[in-house]
Amino acid sequence: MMARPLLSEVLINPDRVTGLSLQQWDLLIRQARHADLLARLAYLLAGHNDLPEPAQSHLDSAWAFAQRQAQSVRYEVANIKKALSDLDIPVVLLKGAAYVMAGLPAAPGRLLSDIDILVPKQRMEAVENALLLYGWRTTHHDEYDQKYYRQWMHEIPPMKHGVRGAVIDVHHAILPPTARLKPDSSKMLATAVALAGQMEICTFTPVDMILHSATHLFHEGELEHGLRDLVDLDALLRHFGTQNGFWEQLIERAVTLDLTRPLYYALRYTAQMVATPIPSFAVKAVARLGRPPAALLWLMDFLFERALRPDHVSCDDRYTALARWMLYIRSHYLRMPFHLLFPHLIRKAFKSHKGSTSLAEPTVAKE
Amino acid sequence: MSPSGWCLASGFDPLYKGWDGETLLYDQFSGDTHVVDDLCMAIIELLAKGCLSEEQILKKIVQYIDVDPGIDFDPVVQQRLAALVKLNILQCPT
Amino acid sequence: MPHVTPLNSLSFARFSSQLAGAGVAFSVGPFVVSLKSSITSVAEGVYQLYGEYPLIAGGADRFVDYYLALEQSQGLRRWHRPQVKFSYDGLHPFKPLPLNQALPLFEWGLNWCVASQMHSYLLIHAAVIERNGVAIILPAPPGSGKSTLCAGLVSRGWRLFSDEMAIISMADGQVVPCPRPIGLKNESIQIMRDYEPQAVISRASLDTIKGTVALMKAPSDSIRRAAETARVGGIIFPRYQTNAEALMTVRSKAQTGLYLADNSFNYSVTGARGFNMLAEVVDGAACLEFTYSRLDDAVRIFDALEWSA
Amino acid sequence: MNDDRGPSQDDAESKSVSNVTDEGQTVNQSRRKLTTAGLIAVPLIMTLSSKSALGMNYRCTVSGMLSGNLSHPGEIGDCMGRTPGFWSGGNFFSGGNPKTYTGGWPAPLLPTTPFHTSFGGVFEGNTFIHFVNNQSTSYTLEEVMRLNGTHDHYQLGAHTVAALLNAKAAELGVNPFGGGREFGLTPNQVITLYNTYSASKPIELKTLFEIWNQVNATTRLSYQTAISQFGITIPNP
Repeated sequence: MMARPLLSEVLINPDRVTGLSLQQWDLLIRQARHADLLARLAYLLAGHNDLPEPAQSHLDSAWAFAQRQAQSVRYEVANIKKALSDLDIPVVLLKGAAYVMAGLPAAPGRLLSDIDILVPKQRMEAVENALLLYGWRTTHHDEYDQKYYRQWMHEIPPMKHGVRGAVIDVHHAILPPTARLKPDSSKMLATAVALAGQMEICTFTPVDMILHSATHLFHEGELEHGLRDLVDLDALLRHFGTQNGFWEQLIERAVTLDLTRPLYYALRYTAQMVATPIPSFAVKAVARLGRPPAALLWLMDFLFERALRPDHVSCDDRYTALARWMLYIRSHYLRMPFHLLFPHLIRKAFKSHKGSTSLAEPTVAKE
Repeated sequence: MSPSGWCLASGFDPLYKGWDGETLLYDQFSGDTHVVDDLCMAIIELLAKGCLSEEQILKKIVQYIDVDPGIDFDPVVQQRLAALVKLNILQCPT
Repeated sequence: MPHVTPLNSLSFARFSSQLAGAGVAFSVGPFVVSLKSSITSVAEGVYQLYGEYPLIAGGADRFVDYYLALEQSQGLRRWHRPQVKFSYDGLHPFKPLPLNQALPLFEWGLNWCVASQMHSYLLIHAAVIERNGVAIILPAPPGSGKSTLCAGLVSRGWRLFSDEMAIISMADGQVVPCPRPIGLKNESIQIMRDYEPQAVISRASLDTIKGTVALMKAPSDSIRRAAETARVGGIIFPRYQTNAEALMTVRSKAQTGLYLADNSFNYSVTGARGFNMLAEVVDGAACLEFTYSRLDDAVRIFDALEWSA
Repeated sequence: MNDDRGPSQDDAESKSVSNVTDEGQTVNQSRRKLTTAGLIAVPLIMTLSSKSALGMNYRCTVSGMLSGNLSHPGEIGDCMGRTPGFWSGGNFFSGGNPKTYTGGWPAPLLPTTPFHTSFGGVFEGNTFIHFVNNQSTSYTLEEVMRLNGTHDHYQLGAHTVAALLNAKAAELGVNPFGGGREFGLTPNQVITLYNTYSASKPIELKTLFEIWNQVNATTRLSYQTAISQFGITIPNP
């Protein structure tokens, strides 16, 4: 196994920073910035006084940014509520926005680039119109993209507010209908819990939150935020893991939702990369249920050990680029059968060759 | 629990500083920044104490502001109310 | 104050080989920049404009804020249309530009780094000059003659803080100097050559969107005193108007505040802290508008300004 | 929790206390003196609507106003629109073209196009009685644009037609949008929005179209122009 990057060591044990040389601080800040964890690092180091001034100023900067983002989330959620309240349907906040609004320990310093929500599939059109009425706009006018999203994806094209510029991703499921895994998102929607003082605005139950985060990271995402999402999982597991019966519920729910494989990866790599404490009975049970065949596991270790490191040159080895590329292909392959996938990837390759950017391409939610 | 009369928009959380009849105002909830005149500020400070009907506003506003007698005050206040609603500073009577 | 070794204590040959190799680190105002480039025009330009800036030697006690690189993009087009690529610690935030804009791209790229990464300061798009411990912020839309006025004043004894952004500390409201080359456009290049024959002005780059661009080296005194901050005494909006008599008029403070907010790089990110700082700065400063047509008028009137320090 | 508020005495600092003016005399904030002049003048209200901190990546916060011709991959250009006044401007309806815009309306839309067909034949007359004249035949687009308050209480008609024209023009990439500018809504979205909300939320709908029908509706000071009928003063310089 590769040596842990400095950032991971500090995430595991913040006291590791005492006695770092300026040169090491320089490296730590760069790794954290590239992993989108600079503000999280600022939060974890809040207790440490007299950090070297140049490092402190980068930490303060990222922290200020994260604080403002959290406020933007609160304001956006209020606006989403305003736009959707007439529909009276449950609106489930996903990932970052959920952590912020629920005030979970995963929230402080968590950077996010958009707000993801999950709504009942049969009301998608009503939701889209309501958002249009309150100033959001469809981002992809390319007919191919529109068709791709609406036919194959579990979300409509991202909508961007015309004045504030905030982006919202509206999902009707946590995975595309064509995906290998078939979790029943309506089951998760059914048990969603309303936020205090908010009728329609909900979050998943703790176990569903974790299973969704794991699924997104290991079966959907393209891992550009790999380590950050792993840190989310770490924070959620540490927080809820102390509650009575939590691990039993988590495993049972994973079976119900057909998500034992992503759960296995989640427990394996949080423990491996950021030393998340997991009771051994849970490790054994999940291994029995979700452990892939040895050869596949060896490959996954090879890929994730690299892709879950900070996306910074100081953390790469000669195979990192290959690993990220293979996982990128995998994320698409897990999303749809090859005969659908190939034409799409070829088109994407062609488009990005023309200098098009992720915003102009149908990819799974960036957040 | 829907508010009756004119109210500050829900969540509206202002910081402000004024000079010579103009106030620079920042809404910590929306992040919007405004420059408003004294009459707007008087209305905002008045409604900060609670929701009021238009009649009440017109009656109480003079405690906040010296009005030269002999000018038709009401339309000017109504104009401000409508404008402040558009800026998400106030919300309409429901 | 430790003894500083200026960048030009290296021979140009040594400098350019380090620049093309591991890169050269030097401090620019409050920041330490490490630059890597094998492009000749960059080596020459940086050596000419940044020669007097403190060199930062590598080692265990070096912290670099921004790792920047300017490299020629590879591929066929490098022959018929050579381009330069800006990278920030491995990220490529911008599309490549024509090679002859490499030097301005370094300035723009560094501005972008500061503007998007330094939210512990309130950053406002403006020139800043200082005298007797009092800083004057010159905010203005492009075309208002901001840079020309700034260049004129600093070549007549005012200290250059910045030609591009006011860097205001959230801690104490002091403006922090970040003296860097002044960007001159089109006719103002010749104007400055005539106005200040001693001025060191880089080779001009053609056909950027902004027309011809050249960089004027910051005055040595400003570079030397880059650590001396100052309080904001005035916010003066310059407005160049052909043949206009010089005229100083008072502006609304609240509206000045809103204008600065709109022209801040990070006001929208800094939230309440940014607002409180903005209100404090505007409150403590005289807010004026200055219409002028002749640099000499400007110098005369700015020199005559009395500040209750 | 919300560190964003800054230290509380900061808040107090910027709220409380009477403020010193340039001349040094103080203005009592709790009871303001309004001069007749100040009161009669149009209200002074200017707004800088905040860009959300979301959608900015910390590594790549885009700062639009930086000097230098830097273009950031992935930036979406501002959307733009034109007002009803623009589309119906000048002597257009007396045969010529608008003073402001000589390009005519985007095909196939014409001032004589009936309102209902332009809305895909789903226009329900009885729901929108104020858009149907007394012969209960539907108005043309031109007529709807010219409806006054008694027939169109919320000016919804004029803004709806303008929005449709903007969407169509943007879709065709014709003037006044030039190359690549978007309106932000497709013609179908304008139609769907109208059909969905003209009865239930006419004010919200009119407000939306009104804002989107501005030139550079998405720029930071957009609401100033959006509420210009209230006499908003635009900041100099």
